[in-house]
Amino acid sequence: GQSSTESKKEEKVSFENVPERFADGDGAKIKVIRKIGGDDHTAQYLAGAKEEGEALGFQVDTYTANGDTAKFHDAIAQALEEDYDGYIISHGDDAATVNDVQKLVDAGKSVVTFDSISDLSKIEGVTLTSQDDEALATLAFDKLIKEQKGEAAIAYLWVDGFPPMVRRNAVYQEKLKENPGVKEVERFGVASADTSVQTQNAVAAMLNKYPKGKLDAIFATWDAFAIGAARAIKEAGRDEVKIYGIDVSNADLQEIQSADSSWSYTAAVDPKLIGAVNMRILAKKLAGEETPQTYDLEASLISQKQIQASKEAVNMANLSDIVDGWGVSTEFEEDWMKVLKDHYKK
Amino acid sequence: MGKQLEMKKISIEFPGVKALSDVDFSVQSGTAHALVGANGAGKSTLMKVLSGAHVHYSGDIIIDGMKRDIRSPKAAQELGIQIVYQEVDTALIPYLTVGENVMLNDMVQNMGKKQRVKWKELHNKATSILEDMKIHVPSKKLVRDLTLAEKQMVLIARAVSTECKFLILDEPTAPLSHTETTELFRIVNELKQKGVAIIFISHRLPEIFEICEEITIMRNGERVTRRKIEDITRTEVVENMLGKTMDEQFPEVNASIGDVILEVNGLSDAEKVKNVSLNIKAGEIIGLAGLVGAGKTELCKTLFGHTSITAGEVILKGRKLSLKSPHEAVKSGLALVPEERRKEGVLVQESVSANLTAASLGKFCKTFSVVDRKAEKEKAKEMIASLGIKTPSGEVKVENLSGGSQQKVAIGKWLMADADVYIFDEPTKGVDVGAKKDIFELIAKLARNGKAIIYASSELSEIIGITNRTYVLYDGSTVIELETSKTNEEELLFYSTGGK
Amino acid sequence: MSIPIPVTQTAKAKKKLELFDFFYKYGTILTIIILIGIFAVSNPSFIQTSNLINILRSISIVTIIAIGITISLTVDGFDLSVGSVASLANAIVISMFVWFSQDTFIAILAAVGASLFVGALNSFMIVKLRIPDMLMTLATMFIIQGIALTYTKGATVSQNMVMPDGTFATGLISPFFAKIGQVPWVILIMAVIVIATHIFLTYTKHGRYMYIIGGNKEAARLSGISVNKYKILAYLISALFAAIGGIVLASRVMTSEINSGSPYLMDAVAAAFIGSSVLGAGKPNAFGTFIGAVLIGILQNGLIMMSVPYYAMDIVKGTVLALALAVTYYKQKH
Amino acid sequence: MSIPIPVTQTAKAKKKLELFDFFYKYGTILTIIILIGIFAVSNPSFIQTSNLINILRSISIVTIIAIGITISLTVDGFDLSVGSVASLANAIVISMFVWFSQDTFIAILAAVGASLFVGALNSFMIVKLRIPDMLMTLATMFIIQGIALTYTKGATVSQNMVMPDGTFATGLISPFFAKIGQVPWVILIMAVIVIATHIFLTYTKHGRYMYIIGGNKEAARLSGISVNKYKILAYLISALFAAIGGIVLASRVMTSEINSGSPYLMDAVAAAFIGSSVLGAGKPNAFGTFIGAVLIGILQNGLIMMSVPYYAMDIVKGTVLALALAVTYYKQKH
Ligand SMILES: Nc1ncnc2c1ncn2[C@@H]1O[C@H](COP(=O)(O)OP(=O)(O)OP(=O)(O)O)[C@@H](O)[C@H]1O
Ligand SMILES: Nc1ncnc2c1ncn2[C@@H]1O[C@H](COP(=O)(O)OP(=O)(O)OP(=O)(O)O)[C@@H](O)[C@H]1O
Ligand SMILES: [Mg+2]
Ligand SMILES: [Mg+2]
Repeated sequence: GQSSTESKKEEKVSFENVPERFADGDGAKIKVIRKIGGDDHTAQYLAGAKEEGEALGFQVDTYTANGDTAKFHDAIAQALEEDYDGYIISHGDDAATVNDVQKLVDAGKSVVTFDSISDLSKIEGVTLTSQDDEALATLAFDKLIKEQKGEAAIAYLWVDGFPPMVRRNAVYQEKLKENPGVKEVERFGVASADTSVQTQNAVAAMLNKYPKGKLDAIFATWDAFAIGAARAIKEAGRDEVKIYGIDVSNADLQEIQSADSSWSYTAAVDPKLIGAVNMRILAKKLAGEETPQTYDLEASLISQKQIQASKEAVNMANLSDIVDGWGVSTEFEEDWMKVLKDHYKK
Repeated sequence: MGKQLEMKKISIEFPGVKALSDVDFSVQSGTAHALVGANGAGKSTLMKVLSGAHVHYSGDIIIDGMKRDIRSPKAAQELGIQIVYQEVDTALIPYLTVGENVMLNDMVQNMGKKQRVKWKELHNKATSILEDMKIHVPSKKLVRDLTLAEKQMVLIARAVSTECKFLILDEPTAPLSHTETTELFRIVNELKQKGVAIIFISHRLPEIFEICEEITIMRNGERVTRRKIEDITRTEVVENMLGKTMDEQFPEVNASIGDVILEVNGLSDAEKVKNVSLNIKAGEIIGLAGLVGAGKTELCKTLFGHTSITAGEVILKGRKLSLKSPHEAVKSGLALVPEERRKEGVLVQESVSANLTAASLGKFCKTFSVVDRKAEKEKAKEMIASLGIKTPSGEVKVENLSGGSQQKVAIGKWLMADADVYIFDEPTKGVDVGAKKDIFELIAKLARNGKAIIYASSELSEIIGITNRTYVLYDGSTVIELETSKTNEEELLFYSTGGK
Repeated sequence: MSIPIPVTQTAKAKKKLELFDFFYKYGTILTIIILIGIFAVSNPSFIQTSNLINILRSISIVTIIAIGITISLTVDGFDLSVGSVASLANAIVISMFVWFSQDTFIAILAAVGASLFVGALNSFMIVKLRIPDMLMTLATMFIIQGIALTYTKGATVSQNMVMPDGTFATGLISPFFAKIGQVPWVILIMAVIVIATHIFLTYTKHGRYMYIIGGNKEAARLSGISVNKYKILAYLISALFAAIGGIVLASRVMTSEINSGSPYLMDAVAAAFIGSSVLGAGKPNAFGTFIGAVLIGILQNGLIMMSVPYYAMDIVKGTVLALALAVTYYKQKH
Repeated sequence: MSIPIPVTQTAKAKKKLELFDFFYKYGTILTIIILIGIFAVSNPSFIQTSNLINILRSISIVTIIAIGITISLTVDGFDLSVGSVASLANAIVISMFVWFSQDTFIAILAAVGASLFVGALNSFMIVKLRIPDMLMTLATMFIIQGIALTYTKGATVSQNMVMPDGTFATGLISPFFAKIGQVPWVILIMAVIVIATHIFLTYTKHGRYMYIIGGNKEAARLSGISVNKYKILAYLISALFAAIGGIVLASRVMTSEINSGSPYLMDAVAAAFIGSSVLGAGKPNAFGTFIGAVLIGILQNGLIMMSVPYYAMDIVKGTVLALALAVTYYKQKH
């Protein structure tokens, strides 16, 4: 990401009721490093972190390794050289991240992580934040069970290999056992550069294999799966097959809004808000305030009816008008932050 | 007087070589003009200037009194200048049909605003051109499946397919048999009659005297003589080419012959070779005579392990060879100088030194197969000097050498390797008389050193001149064995054509 | 004087070679037929019309892009940038609707225009500066990928998206445009492109010139074909088809995801290469490329129907590709 | 006897040509120097030793894999399967530790063994069945990718992972193995491979034979060089280096993620191709490949340091690649 303007530094300021660290308007230099990239979630997450940081008068640089683990570690090593004040590490789900973060901490840096390897919580002073994957999966799948009245032939769109996916799968497997009426007849999932189109083609073939009445619903553990499935169903005109998904993006909302879409529900956390909350926790650390070792962000369930009922077009910004609690959180937003935000707003 | 083409004070240089300096040349329409010279004299280069392939020349080109600037092949063709290149493969498109290759220039120049290719028409036209020239190649065959001679004919057919006032033939007869050559000459004479001017490059002097009216001789990038053909003798031509007189062409035949080294019994392969038996003694040169297509090349390659053997055996010094690949053949002590030098004989992208040592690198190796580059360079330098390869240094890429020098490189490679049996397949093709004599000397010297030599050629005069014994090949089999001293060209030809 | 030597002609027919020739020519098509057989037996719904349409739809974008690659291959070039050009076209066409509320015509025009500019850049660098095709288009691939990403700021472009200044994007994608990516249009577009390219390459002088250039550039130059002009043309057409691929993709997904075009590169290359050997052509050709894409599409679809786990799919896909190749090329061993 | 013909040397020195020659030879290296200058001025920490070590570390895996590609290029082959072989080696080595509690030696041996098997398969199909290299390795790429995925069931392999039966994996990765991927070892491994390959290709007869084969296979064969043997050797070495790349990657990340090796393919190809022109070699060579990798590494690092947004990074990367190419190849136009 680009650096925010540093011209503000020149003016001499001093804030009241603001921790010493920021009282003289020193700001901070923050680096956000994310391993995965190339999706809306990443763009929104980075935007959230950047906006919040810049609102607090920080300089925020962002980087994504687009899924290349070694590049991700290279970037962390390099960022350490460059002497940032704090780091936000996203999706460091491999063991080597623990070493990286340990090195950052040893160098006296503050670190907040998101959706990363759980061993990180063992490092003193590092906060491990996550989307509440159990809650996401439970919200969406419970809805499926309820709406299908506990009797359904479903297709399961899921891919192994990513910690959030593993957690979502654990919930799914459990619920499947509890509800013998719900039968998984097909599963598919590929995490590639064009997941949604691949899924679209796969579901098209699947729908052909299971004619009307043989398939009732699709449980999609990722919005890239859900959107592909939604398009395939639309193409095949099989709107009796309902989709229950996880995660949301603007493109998803576009799909859900369209009249003939069968994407009924999706459970999600606002990625922009995650970025913002991560930044707040980091600011607190820099200010020397107490922060928890782990923090789960709350999940909401978005329903197609809600969205289609809206008079105006729905997107990530105004979703909060429709879904209670969406996109707003005062978690970790201290009063001194408001002082800083007020100042830098001009 | 018809059209007249004149080149005045043409000069051109390449990095490190002044290939042409102030060369004058002219040709009258309705006549054939011979252009001769030793390998590397600059004949091809001069013609490439005329046909627009080399654009960085200086000097004037005057056609019918008008000064013309030829800076592209298109410009040359618009002036009616057509060329058949010496290296046929540079001018053909292997994966397209014969028809398309013949009609290439026609397609490019005469289609005008027409967009559609009419396949039937194209093949019909091509077929009629080929038939006119009595070339029996199906128009729909792919060029990559043709023999060298057929490829050559396709190129000539292409040249005459369009409006052509000046036709350059750069060594067209090198790969041709005599019938094909006669056909070609018939075509040349017809073209002359139509008022076309022919520029004819060849190392076969008899041909020149047969069809040319005038002759220009080049040496070292300069023109040395220009005469009417009846005012010059063959010896004079050779003298002018080489800058000195030349004595007897063939060296003395080696007399001290040892034991049988190589014995071939009932050899056949999957394609062409059938039941071939022959033997060679140390110090002996045996000839493989036969028509074009008799299977000489196939036999040479089979002996060298290039094609797999289906029956028979090859015994070298009493040991039966398993010839599964050329690699094994070389290890056993065989060497082959192949016919198609650019494709098979030399590595055009590599330096002269690298080419010369390619078959014997092992000899220059120290521990861990590390090549001793100094020794390699020294040896290459010696070889360049002793073979008279015309090159500024051993580091020059072989593609920049003249045809004759390339052939010498191909031979030099095997002289370095020091084999027991040397197989030469048409080693003098496209080689000037001076170099030809060098090559004969080389071969004779090898024989004197006790090597066994197989010499395959469709030039019967060479077979008679250099060999001790000769086998005649007909349709892939050896039909008779002859003592060279007790036979003559007529007899060889008799057996070559299937006489019993 | 040497003595006249007539030529002997041989006329031995070779049964064995004929069998190989058969496989060489029909290897790919045979593989397809066998695959259809296997899939149809294991699941009859495989050969229902609706599924065949599915297959055609799923290969349409790959085919369109692969035809572009085929054209660059005919002049012995190689265009690696097609994937990123498709991404760019996708981004531009959607953004034209969503950000700038333009109509279909302008949107498509802008996408095609930008892509042709890329094609022109490619050909300029390749033709004028003599940079090898693979290398140059590798560089352009990076550049265009970056430009497409920067243009969309790394985010997905979709209707009603939030703009950087916090407002809404108000533009809508025209319903007419949405048709392009749907059956039957998408299949028709593919068919038209395949047939038009086939006619262009086989029956027009321009197509033949391209093959001549691809077969022997030097010979083409020496016979007066303006090699550079046709190389430029080839890269422009290649970029054009990549753009059409991107536009069709845009219409299919109605959004613009980042790098959306790049996954098509590998499949398109595979289709074009497999296509070179179809019917023994021995050179890149439009019909063969289509067959190559069909082979890949059938595999993909059939394996999903057979519930092969996605991670094993690559094994089967690769193995069938290898088998088709083995059958096709075994001939040359004879 | 023919007459020794002295070659006329043109006295007129061509200044202009010399300048082009200079750029041709030193274009890439000049680009690197200029880049270092720009980055150092804009951020002095760029040329600190620790950052230079960072750069070397970041290019080590790409370089190792690219050297393998270089070797396949010398025999006029092309190994597209290196990325997936690296993934496979990564998966095997980690699983040996984690699933089977093997020691370092066995783990590395297993990974190398499997990779050599892939190399042998590649070379068998290419040499015996005469399938074109690009096509064959494209097929193998899919197959190996699929095998690696199937082997790990599409999951990430890491210490203490949950096994399908619900138990925990108990194996640990040896601390000795973890060293391989760390400075200075990873840089040393890269250096040894580059130097050894350079010596092999330049100074031994085997290397020379490989270049000869790459130049003209037919002529090489008729010179008695065992072409098949060297082609097989080339693909084995290529697979070996890909395996080493995968092992080093495993040691760096201590887990095995799906398709972890595939991102290296493109960069490695770029490095090998750029390398062909370094110092005017005109053919693939180990030293040049290293320089190519350095160019890419410096760009990557410098751009991150200059806080270029990640989505614009590809533009700069591609543009510099294009410029390096333009400078290098402009010469041939003269
Ligand atoms: N493109 C080039 N670059 C460098 N040198 C060249 C080039 N073309 C020709 N030469 C040199 O120019 C000289 C003349 O070569 P040319 O091919 O014209 O000879 P030639 O008379 O046709 O010989 P031959 O009878 O062997 O074909 C040779 O020394 C050759 O090496
Ligand atoms: N590249 C080729 N493609 C198809 N047929 C070929 C090819 N080369 C040779 N042949 C055929 O194989 C047979 C034997 O050819 P070969 O070259 O061995 O004859 P040769 O006696 O050496 O004649 P030449 O004087 O032409 O070298 C001929 O019928 C010829 O037409
Ligand atoms: Mg010549
Ligand atoms: Mg022959």
